[in-house]
Amino acid sequence: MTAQEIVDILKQRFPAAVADAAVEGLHPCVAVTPEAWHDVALFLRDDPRVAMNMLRCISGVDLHPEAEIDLFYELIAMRAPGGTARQEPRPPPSADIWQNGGTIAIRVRLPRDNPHVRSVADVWPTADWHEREAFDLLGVTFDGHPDPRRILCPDDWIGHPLRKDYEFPKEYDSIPAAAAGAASSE
Amino acid sequence: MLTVGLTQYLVLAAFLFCCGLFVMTTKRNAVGILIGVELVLNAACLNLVAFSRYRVGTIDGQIATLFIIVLAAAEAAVAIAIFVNYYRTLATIDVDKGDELRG
Amino acid sequence: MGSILRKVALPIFLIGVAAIMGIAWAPALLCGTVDSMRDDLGTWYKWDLRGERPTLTVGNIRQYLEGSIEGQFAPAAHVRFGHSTAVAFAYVLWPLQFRITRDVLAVVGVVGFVSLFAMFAIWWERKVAARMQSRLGPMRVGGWHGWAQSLADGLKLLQKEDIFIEGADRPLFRMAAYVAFVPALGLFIALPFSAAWIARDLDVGLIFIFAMFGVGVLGVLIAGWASNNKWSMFGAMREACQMISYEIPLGFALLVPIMTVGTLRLTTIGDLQSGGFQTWLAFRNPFLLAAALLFFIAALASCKRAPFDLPEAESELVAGFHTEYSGFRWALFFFAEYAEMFAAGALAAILFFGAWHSPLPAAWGESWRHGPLWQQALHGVVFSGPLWLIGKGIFFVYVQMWLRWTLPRIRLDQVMYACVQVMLPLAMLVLLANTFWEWLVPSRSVLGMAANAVCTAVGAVAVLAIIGISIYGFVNRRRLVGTLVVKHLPGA
Amino acid sequence: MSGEVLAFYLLAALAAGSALGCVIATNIVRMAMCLLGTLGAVALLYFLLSANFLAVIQLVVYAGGTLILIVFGIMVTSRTYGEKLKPRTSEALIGTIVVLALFAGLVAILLRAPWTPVAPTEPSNSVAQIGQELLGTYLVPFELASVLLLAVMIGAAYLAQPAKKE
Amino acid sequence: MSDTDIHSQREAPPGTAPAAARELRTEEMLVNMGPQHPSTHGVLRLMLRTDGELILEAIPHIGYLHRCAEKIGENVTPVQFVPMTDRLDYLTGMNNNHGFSLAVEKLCGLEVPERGHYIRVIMCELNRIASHLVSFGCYGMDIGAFTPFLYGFREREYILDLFEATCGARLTYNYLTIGGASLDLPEGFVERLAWFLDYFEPKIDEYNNLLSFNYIFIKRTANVGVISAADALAYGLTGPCLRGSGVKWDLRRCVPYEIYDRFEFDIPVGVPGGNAGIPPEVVVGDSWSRYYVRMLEMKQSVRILRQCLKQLAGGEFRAKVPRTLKLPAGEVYLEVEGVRGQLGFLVVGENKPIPRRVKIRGPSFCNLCIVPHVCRQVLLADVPAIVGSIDVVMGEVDR
Repeated sequence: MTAQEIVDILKQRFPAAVADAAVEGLHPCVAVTPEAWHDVALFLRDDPRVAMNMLRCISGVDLHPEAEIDLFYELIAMRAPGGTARQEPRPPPSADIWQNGGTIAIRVRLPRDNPHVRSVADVWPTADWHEREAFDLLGVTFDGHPDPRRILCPDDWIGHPLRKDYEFPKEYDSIPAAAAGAASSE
Repeated sequence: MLTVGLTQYLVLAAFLFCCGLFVMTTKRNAVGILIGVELVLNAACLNLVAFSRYRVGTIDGQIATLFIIVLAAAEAAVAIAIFVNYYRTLATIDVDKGDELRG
Repeated sequence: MGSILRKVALPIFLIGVAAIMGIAWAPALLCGTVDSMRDDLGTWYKWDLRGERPTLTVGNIRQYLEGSIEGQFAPAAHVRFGHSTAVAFAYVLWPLQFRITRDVLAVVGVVGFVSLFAMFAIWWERKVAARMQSRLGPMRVGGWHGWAQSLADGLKLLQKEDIFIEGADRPLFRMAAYVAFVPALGLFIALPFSAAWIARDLDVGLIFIFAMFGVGVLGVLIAGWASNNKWSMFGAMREACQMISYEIPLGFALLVPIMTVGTLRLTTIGDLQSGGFQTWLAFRNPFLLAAALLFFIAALASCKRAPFDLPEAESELVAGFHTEYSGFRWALFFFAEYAEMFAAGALAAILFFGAWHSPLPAAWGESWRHGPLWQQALHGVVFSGPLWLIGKGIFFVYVQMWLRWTLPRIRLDQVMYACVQVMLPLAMLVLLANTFWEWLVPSRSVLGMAANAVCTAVGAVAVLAIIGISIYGFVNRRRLVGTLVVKHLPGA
Repeated sequence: MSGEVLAFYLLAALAAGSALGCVIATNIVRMAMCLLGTLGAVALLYFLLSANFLAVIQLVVYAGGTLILIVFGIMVTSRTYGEKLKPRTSEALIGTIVVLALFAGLVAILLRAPWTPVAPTEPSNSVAQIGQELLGTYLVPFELASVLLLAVMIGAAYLAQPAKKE
Repeated sequence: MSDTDIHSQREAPPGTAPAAARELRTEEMLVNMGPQHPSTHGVLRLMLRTDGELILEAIPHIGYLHRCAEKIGENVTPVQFVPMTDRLDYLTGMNNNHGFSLAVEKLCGLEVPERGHYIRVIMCELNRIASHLVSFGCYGMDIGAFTPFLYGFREREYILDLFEATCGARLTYNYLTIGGASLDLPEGFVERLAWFLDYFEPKIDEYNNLLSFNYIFIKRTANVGVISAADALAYGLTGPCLRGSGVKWDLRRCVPYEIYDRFEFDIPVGVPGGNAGIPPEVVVGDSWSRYYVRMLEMKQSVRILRQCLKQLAGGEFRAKVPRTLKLPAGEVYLEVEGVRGQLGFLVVGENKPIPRRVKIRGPSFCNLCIVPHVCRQVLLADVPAIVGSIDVVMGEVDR
């Protein structure tokens, strides 16, 4: 299934939520409004035509100086040889190679200050850690996330390092941080 | 001049017995009470063996001691099982807390 | 100096080993001399009133050595001593007739043997492991294959800081190492190295050793508890579970040979197997062979060696019960472990594999036993002597190492399953079967002799196979496991 | 002073000291370790009394089995490390008085008792003898003990089994 | 949601602890496994809530090795960032270089010359073998067998020698770079590689005899930490972990990139026990399957390498790449089949030499997130067995 077909299905089902789609480029991508994203995600996973059964990655991109943050959800449909993955939770060992049932990226654009979006950790459990990472590094809050904590930085870290206007702290827990230039002065 | 005979063994056994008795009556930890019981049994065993050696001249005392050791082991096994259950029910091993007659 | 030592390291090493053997052997030979002298003088002076040997004076011994007293074992004319030599020798021999001297010697011997053996075994284990893993192991300290590595490690451990963890129960923490070590040392009191080489020949020697195995567990348990560390605690709990469980099949396996020989005195059990390879208890009937196997596995578990090394499982519990130990106390745990390993091996040898006797029937060497000193020494090497027991012990230690570096570790529930549901019923079955066998099949009957022959053959093949494989593996070590010193690829 | 006398007093001091340690110690694990001292000393005293078999059985069953069970029980049942349950002062006071009186009375009686000792007999082969006695004279108690052990095994297993789901 | 839905069919936590251990309730305790622990493969920290030896819950805490790789990626040019990728999954530097280079090439529309493709495949597959050898050895050590570790490292040494001869480095190569490879293959490389393949292939069977089919090893790993195919997909598992669950999915085949469509190779997957040569205790998706898939993959890599050596073309090894490579506006997301799973790079350009954003999808990161789900109602000794079979490299998890 090509990206264009997926976008068509989505547009038909969610006419209001699906905004511009760039299916021709290097990165076939469709923009979804943050409010509708959870419903779209459920649909993408459960609709037998689309059946995006794996969330590969969630990446946040800070668009500073524009006041927006993009979240890219990379989805792929992995089709078991005898049909979709839905009927074959435990494929027989002699099965043939699984097929690529199409890939699509979903772009969710959020405001830069106080970005909120509904978590999809209940749709794809793997989103749990990806969303925690996006929260940790970019400060995106995921509503309804089962475990909203930082993941890579310490729990008492201040700020979100991957924001473009992030300033590296001079010290952490009274330990001098080796910011640019600090290491060479020693 | 120090000598060794029946009396010395008996005095030692009496001392062990008294210590065991004290531990049994005053300790509040259930396992501590079990330790007291073991002390008392040991005192009794020592008495039996000493008598058997110095007074009777047969090994009857040793046989009795053997039975005591076996029974003490059995008693300890049951006691520990009871204590584990007790601990599970009351979340403490303090015997003074176990004065409720509840299943 | 160092370079010279390096060049002659191997001779120094070998001479050192020989000297240690000699130092260990001399007291036993001298004690034997004194005893025979006392026997001689007892008959000569007719002092033997209460069935005891007479106490000799230095003068008696000197006269005896000079040849002025005749006796059955008196030195022959050509080895008689001159006056001054005899006096010196007499002063050496005189204290050896007292029990207390011999006890002191025995204690020194046991402590010395255990520490030397542990150091040797640690070095050797590292070499064995290295060979199996295509490494070289220790190569530097001392020159020849790093033979002084354990010595250096020991010195290092002695001067390391004795760390106490905050919140640890200090007295118990200190004590635990000794509670683990002392029983491991204590069991050597009743462990005979040969019929004469034993500190105390207890009539219940076997159970005494068994008891010491059990008491040592307390040290581990307390160490884990007192460390105030959850991993140590896990290790201690595992140790307690494992030891209590495996003592039962171990005990049952011990009962099988006891039932056959009818005594608990280890020297008696050993001497019953002096008639050559086919009289070794393991080869008497199939059930004893099975019991030997069960005993070895249960002993492996008791020594907490792989695949039963759960109490100190590195990848699970960091280091288990000795996580928080350092320096000398840590070394004590290791000494205890290696001492127990040797004791388990030696016990297997005594109970099942001919004790201190060589595969040759001891009867062949009977004349050497009472011959001159060199014949006695040769008898010890060829027919029966502590060398054989130590050799067999080391062989079983080697098998334990072999297993350790080959097998993965078993999980706790599998250890329990193997004990309660496999080994225990098997041990009971073997005990029962052996009882009926001993009752119904006399050893002189056709069936008994046939079983003996078959078991002997099986045992001989197994022993030869193990020794053969070991030698083959050692000789072809480079070809079989290669080496990490990378052989350069073609074109490099 | 012969070796035996010296050994007896050393071991008696160890046994008594350990027992006293049991009394004084408030930490339950230390009590257990003191018990180990007493058990070991008593086992060695059995050696002195030429009850060799008994001595090693004491070591196997008591020190190697029962005591480990006790320590195990302590570990399972103590919530916090080194939890201390001190005896109540009144109980301890009364207990001390009663026990001291008892000890004094016992010693007084023991010292006055006119024991007429028989010559100590050296058992020829005490293990064999004990075996004969166990399966001869004491066969019924022996069998009863084995029945009891079986009952204990079942009972302990029943007690320690997990609580039934309601 | 229909009943046949794959996500409602996800199974309950696959506890393998024996019933007796589960029923005997004692006291719960919290134990820290790591960050300093012999079997956590670096600095993984697992908070274990245990009841005796039974694990009730395992909560991973990561971030101890966080080195701001993505932040650095926003501040350097792609060519400068290639050495940084070596340090992600430090056991598979070549594959990381490769993945990032492919993403940037796709964004900039660069073409790699023929020889460059082959060099890349050779290096990636060699590195796959080297990494699987480490994984095999470490897994043995997790289970308590020390010796396989040294064997794995012995063979890896030959591969590292080859790498050293090629690019001078043994761990962080910076060899495969944007536009191809930074150097040509050294003289005699082909002969040495051919010798190594002949030497190495029989060794795999030897390792299988030593460890894979060892009775204790099977008992320890078979039916432990079972991950169903549905779980594996839902938790985003890829690579040998996914294939161990029976999903025959390999990007080299299913979404071909580079020149993998020119080679013949099989995709090993987890097979239920009792089938040809597989021990009867084995269940699809258990630790043993994941481990064994790696062993089989090494064989397939050898197969690919042999074909590479036959087809290896001459010519240029690197495309002409402008000195200052401007990244066009737009983003690209590209995944390659790394050693531990699918390694993804999202590169966002904005008509400058420096990208706006480099996002790295580390396979170890995604694979690790199933640990809390699997390490439930298992025994303490199973935790190293499960975490080891998932085979994470913390450098990539923490980035």
